[in-house]
Amino acid sequence: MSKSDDKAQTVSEKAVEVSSSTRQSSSSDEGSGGIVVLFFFIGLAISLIFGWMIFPKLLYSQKKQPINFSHSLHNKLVSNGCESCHFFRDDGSYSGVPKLAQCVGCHEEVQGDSPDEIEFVEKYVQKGIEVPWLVYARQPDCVFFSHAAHVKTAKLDCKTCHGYIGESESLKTYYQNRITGYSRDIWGENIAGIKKNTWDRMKMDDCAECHQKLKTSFGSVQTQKEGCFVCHK
Amino acid sequence: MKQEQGHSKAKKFGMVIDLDLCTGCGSCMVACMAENNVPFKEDETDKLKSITWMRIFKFSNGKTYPETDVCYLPRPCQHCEGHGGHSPCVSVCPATATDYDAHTGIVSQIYTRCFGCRYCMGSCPYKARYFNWFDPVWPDGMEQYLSPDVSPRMRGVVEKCSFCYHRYQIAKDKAHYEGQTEIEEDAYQTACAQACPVKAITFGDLNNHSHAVSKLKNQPNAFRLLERLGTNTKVYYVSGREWVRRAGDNYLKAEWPKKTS
Amino acid sequence: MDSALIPNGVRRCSINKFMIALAIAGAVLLWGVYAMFLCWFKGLNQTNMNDYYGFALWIWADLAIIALGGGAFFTGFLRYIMGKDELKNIINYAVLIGFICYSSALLILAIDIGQPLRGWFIFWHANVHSMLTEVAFCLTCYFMVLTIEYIPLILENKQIDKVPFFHHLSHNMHSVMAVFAATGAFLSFFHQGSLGGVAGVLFGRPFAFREGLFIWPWTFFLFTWSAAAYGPCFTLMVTKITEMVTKKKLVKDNVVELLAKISGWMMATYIIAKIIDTYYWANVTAPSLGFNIMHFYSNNSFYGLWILFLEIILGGVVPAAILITEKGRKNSLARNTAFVLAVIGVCVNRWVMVLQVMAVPVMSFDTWALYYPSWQEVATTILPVAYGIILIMISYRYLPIFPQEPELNPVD
Amino acid sequence: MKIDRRSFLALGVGVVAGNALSPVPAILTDDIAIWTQNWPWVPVPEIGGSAYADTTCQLCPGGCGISVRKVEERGVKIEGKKDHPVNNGGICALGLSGLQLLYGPTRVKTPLKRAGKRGEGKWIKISWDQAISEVAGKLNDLRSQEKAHTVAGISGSSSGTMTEIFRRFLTAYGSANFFHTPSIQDTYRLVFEFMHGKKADPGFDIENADFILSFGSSLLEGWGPPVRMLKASKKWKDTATKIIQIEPRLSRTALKAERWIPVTPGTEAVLALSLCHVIIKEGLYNKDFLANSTFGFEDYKAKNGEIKKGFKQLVMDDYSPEAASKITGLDPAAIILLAREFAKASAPLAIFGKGQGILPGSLSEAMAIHALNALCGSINRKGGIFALDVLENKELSEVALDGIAEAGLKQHKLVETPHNSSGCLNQAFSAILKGNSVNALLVLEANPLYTLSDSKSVKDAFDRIPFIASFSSFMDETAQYADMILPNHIYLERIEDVPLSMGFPKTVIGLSKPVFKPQYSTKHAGDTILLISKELGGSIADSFPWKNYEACLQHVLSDKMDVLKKKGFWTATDSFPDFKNAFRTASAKFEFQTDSLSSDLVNVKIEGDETYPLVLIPYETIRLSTGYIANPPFLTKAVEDTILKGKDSFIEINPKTAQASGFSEADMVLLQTPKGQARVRVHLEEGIMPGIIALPRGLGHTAYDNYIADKGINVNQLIGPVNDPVSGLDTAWGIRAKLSKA
Repeated sequence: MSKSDDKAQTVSEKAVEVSSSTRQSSSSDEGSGGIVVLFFFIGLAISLIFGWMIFPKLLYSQKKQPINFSHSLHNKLVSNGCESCHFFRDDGSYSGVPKLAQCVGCHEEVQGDSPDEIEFVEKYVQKGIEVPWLVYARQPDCVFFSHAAHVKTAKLDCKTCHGYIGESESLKTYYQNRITGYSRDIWGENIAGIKKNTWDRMKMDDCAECHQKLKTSFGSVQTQKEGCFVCHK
Repeated sequence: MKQEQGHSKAKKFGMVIDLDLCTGCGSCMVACMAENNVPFKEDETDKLKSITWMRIFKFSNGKTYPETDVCYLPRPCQHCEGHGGHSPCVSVCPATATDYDAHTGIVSQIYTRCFGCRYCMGSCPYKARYFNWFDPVWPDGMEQYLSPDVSPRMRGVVEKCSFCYHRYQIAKDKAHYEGQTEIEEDAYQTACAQACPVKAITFGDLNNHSHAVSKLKNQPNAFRLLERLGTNTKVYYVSGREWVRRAGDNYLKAEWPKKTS
Repeated sequence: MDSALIPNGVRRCSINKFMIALAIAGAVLLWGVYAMFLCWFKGLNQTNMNDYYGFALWIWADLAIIALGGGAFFTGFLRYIMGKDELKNIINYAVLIGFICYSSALLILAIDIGQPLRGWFIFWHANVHSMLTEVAFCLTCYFMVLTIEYIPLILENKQIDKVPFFHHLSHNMHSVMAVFAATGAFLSFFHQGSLGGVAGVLFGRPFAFREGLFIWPWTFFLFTWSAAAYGPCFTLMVTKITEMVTKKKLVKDNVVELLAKISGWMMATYIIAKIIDTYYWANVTAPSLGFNIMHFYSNNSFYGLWILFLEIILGGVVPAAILITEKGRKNSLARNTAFVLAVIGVCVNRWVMVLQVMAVPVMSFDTWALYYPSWQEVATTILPVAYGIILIMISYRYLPIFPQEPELNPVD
Repeated sequence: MKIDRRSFLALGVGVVAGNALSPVPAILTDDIAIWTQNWPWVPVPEIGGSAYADTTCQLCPGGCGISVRKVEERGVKIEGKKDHPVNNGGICALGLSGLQLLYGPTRVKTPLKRAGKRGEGKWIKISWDQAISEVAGKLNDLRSQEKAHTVAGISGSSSGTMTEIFRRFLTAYGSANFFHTPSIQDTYRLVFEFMHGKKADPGFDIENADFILSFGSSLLEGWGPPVRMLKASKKWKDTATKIIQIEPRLSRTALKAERWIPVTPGTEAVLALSLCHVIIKEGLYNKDFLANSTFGFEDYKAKNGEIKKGFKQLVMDDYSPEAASKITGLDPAAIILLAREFAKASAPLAIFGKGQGILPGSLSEAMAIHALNALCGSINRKGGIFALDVLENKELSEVALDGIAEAGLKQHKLVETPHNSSGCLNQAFSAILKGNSVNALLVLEANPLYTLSDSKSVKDAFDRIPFIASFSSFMDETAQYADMILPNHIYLERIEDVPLSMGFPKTVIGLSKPVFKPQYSTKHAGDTILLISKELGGSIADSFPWKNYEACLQHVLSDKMDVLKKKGFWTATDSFPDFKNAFRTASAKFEFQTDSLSSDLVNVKIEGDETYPLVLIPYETIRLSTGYIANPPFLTKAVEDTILKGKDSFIEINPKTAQASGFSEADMVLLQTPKGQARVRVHLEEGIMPGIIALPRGLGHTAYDNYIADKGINVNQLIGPVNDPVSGLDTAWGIRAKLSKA
């Protein structure tokens, strides 16, 4: 054979190779086009379900209060509403969750027949141990919140921030963010942060929202909003 | 400007420090540390890595024995107003972690907002800003004395004197509770002013004519640090000694004795 | 072994040789990464920075590499906007170098801040008055642009190019590259400038403070200008180094000379502006604040007038003079010396605008504070260099970075 | 169907896309940032109601009133008490740091018994019962071996009920070897004993004097009640009072003084007498007072009949300005001018005593300076110096003594001086080194191992004492070197009466109340001693009839207690009889003790010869605590880096002196004295006399914790005591020294 011949041959061989390869690829295209799309949606679904339904559960750990407590029951018995127990100190600071000393005022001995009260008296009153309450509305250490300013001066209703806890029969579960350690009430139950009521969230934006609406003058030179030191320490 | 529309006249808290009275005893420094949960390390002798919101500078008249004379100068954050509240540090902070409050004239610093770029430190000619190079560590048990009124800082953020702003918050709290609108001069005093044994530090509202500072700052011997830079500070110093007053700013040879402008 | 990946018509060293080189660079890289993690987990006490030196080696490195990376936007600007077509033969490399510089800058910033996990606050809680905010935004945006400019280059790899989709993608991207180049140029103008602003706005620091135009101090414009002027020099210097390492001519002299000439004229105009600025600052700005210019250059064991001379004369006037003269440009030795001097010049300028600013005492009773970096700082600063070398090695080996290479080095 | 690579790619893309549409990235980014804002290892102070509790500070003898701010049970801040006679709201840096001592790591938390070698720091925790019975056992044995007199006690203070009880215990036990940390008060008491013939403490009416001549007293560096002095300095400025500070170093006092007059240290007495010379020569003295109420001004006949040179003649002969000038290095004209100013002032006041007054000082010098006051009649009058009668505890009954006790008390004491010797602590230790045996040593709120000069010999003496028990609240040098520690409550946890420190013009007693319940298993030293005496039983127990220390205090302060509890302090109604009845001397007049003013006495020689070209003087700064209480971290943080840098102390030295030997700022040098040597750094300071080098007190602790130990040099290692020929008290104001490259 002459050189030219086998050159031509090799060329033709190449051509064959190429064509076959293209055929292969094209056929596989037709076959898996739908599947590719399907897989895409499977992936999409997986992460959406995880993100919107599983993740919120994972994010928070659930904690039970040391003992049960009925706000509504106590509310009926006291004269001065919330302030009967959650009172202001003489220096204007807010006492927050009552200390054992206040409860002892009434609960020296067991009053009624509620097992919770009996547990309370035996476990804490008699031993003189403070109840390690979990505070739903506890703000981080960097926050300075003046109850006096909001309740006394601005005449805000407790509900506005704390909702209907005052009418609750029992204490709800305490959800603690595993990363930040915050109570879930700060970010709110809705993972997207959507709120229907003023008391659904307690983040800085929620404070700011109200301050922006109600105040006429703002300290911050940089933001033309409320000054930082109004609420931070 | 918007902030002037406030109900009560805008306050402008400031200080007047008498350098002829100051003995450099250090009470203000320690009072500040104790009041503001300032951390400490085993070795605090590297003053470039030692957090002292209130720092006492010491400088001399440059004369030799026995004509030499020395001045102690307590230096808190000067709470510059700059032009319209754009103090050197406030305007540079990228995350609005530090801000000028037109209601009080106080330069705030929010530790949880700060992410530690330290631009503000570079901008401050008074070196009044300090960075938490280390995690704050209190020896076992000592964290018991930490005050709940001031939040302890974490590693990696900048901190500085706040004119004991938390004391103002507490005073306001009381006022709200008692239905008062105004706060008495002595109801809000910084820890350093309160502790100073010689009362060299006077603190109050520079805008309020009933407050001592508003008069003291107008003494002929009163001056501010680096006025020429336009930092427009709210800490005034007083000294009868000319060389001390001159040390308060920078002057070319020809410029002193300073013409009263 | 990896010949399938190597572009057609060019010769590359053996895979083993390549791997060894890669390993060496990799070792250095790892050292830097180790230091980086030390800083992240133990905090910035790992550095020698202190309360007088909030900004130090890292910020200098940032400013310097961003200035040097300026070659990318300016060359792009010349190529696509001004239509200097020859520059297509070096634009790829300019882009690559730019990409390396900017990615490194971002990394260093991430190490430099005390609370890296809160770094995003700069975007989320942005303070519009801060120059640093402007820097952060423009820097990030421009980095994206560079990435987009770099991608088509990657797509030109022999294997990737075989995939029809990628083939077309790269083709289309090329055709719209002018748009990106324009955006890049625009963004760069601002972030290069705002980096200058960072120092210029410090009215508490008379050494750095400058008057200016509207909200922008003169340093704003000087920085942009200098980046445009000195950036290409760095691109050309690195090209030269690459040529020396690969023992090949990669870019034709006419291309180099063209870019060198433009850069030279930019430099000349810049240095004049810089001299005027310095003169004005020394004789008007500083004195008006009570400072004699010698205050900034005396009473300390390091900073003296020499640094001013090094920056402006040796690092500015001299290289500019060389590059704007025909003879200077043509003589490769002179030309390359000019590149090196220029690079030194701009680095010194950035150093002065960061570290000397911190060192100078402002209060009359305050003292000079000098600083030297800790090994962790040095390592993390060298990290990008190693990273850059590696990226260049890989890109050069597998991508047609230099269009003129096959022509200049025909494979028989 | 066929699943290929691209399908998985698609899956991945889907997952990524889905995530982007879910809250996960946003929430994680936010929450991780929030996590950094609340790092678990950064403490969060507990919130609660806050209140103030008042008490009296005991960190120095100043006796300031303090208000402790508490949040629930935690103390969060110490502030100065308003309307308190001493500090009226002001407070010093040390007082402010008190809570760091309360909660600090340096507390002794329970009774400890030595396990390892002495000072090794190996301890076993023991119960209080064991501790007390072991101590009692030891003491009982010694008693039964008739070695009661070989038990010694050291108290940090020389006054107060606690000290009384301690002394009483030793007496009842049968030992006269009670000692207290010496102070200038001891010297002043002798001055009054000699010149006024009565037991008195000095009160300086600093607020009302119009010309104060301070012979090196660190009036603003912690002298007397520090805050009172600082307040006074404001008054001086307001009333244009003239303060003249005579001192080789530009101290804070010198800075605030109208004039700083550096003189060769140790020649102050000569200067004082030379001032007298001028005043007498120019007849500027208070003629009426000298004529009617003094003895020994003119020449007089002694008991043995010989004619003795009077004060007048003495100073005229030996102390002319010219003569004094040679010694003091002060220009005669300056001396004459100073004398005139002093004498012509309406209320001049001369103050004796270098530094804070930790050092007893030379008796002759004290008397020379007191004589200067006398010449101008500045005694017991407004703006002058008052002789305040020492409060006697009449309420305490006679100590019951049994045979052994009486025998023990008859035994010869460690230190025998004609006068009260309980301040001669240095001599006590040298006596031990000379071979006098001490078999047990009890230490109360004192740290002799650190505060006494020539620390090394003190340590050697300690080694010869078989049993040492300390009542210290802190692991100080002495406690660390003891065999047993019975930790006392610290001042914020205990009740105590606090007689005001030397220098205050009124007799004031403060009350220290327990602001916190004891943090650890500690016991009030008073109760510990009561329990030990009960254990010992017999006459010793009979001497302590009270059920506890508080009852005892109640008994002692009976009439004052109500006021103390109400106001927090009690002020005596001091009365100062006219000069006819003021003096209890043989002559019933003020007596110039001429024979103690001879030139050989007034010139206090310090240790060292010409081979030591320089003179080292210790100095005090108010930012360093020098006594039994060591510097809390806050105070150390406030110390300048020209005093302490890293672990190095700085010496102050005049640039000229430094140049001469080629030293420059911050150089490390070797400082040598006859007593020892140390590596220190150089700090050039124009405000110090050439030829003098100064080292601060309060550094160089070896015990306590990492915040206190190993910082700088303890100057006491380098200085040895020089005993006053008359009083026997330590008068060493410095020592000769030399510097060499290190």
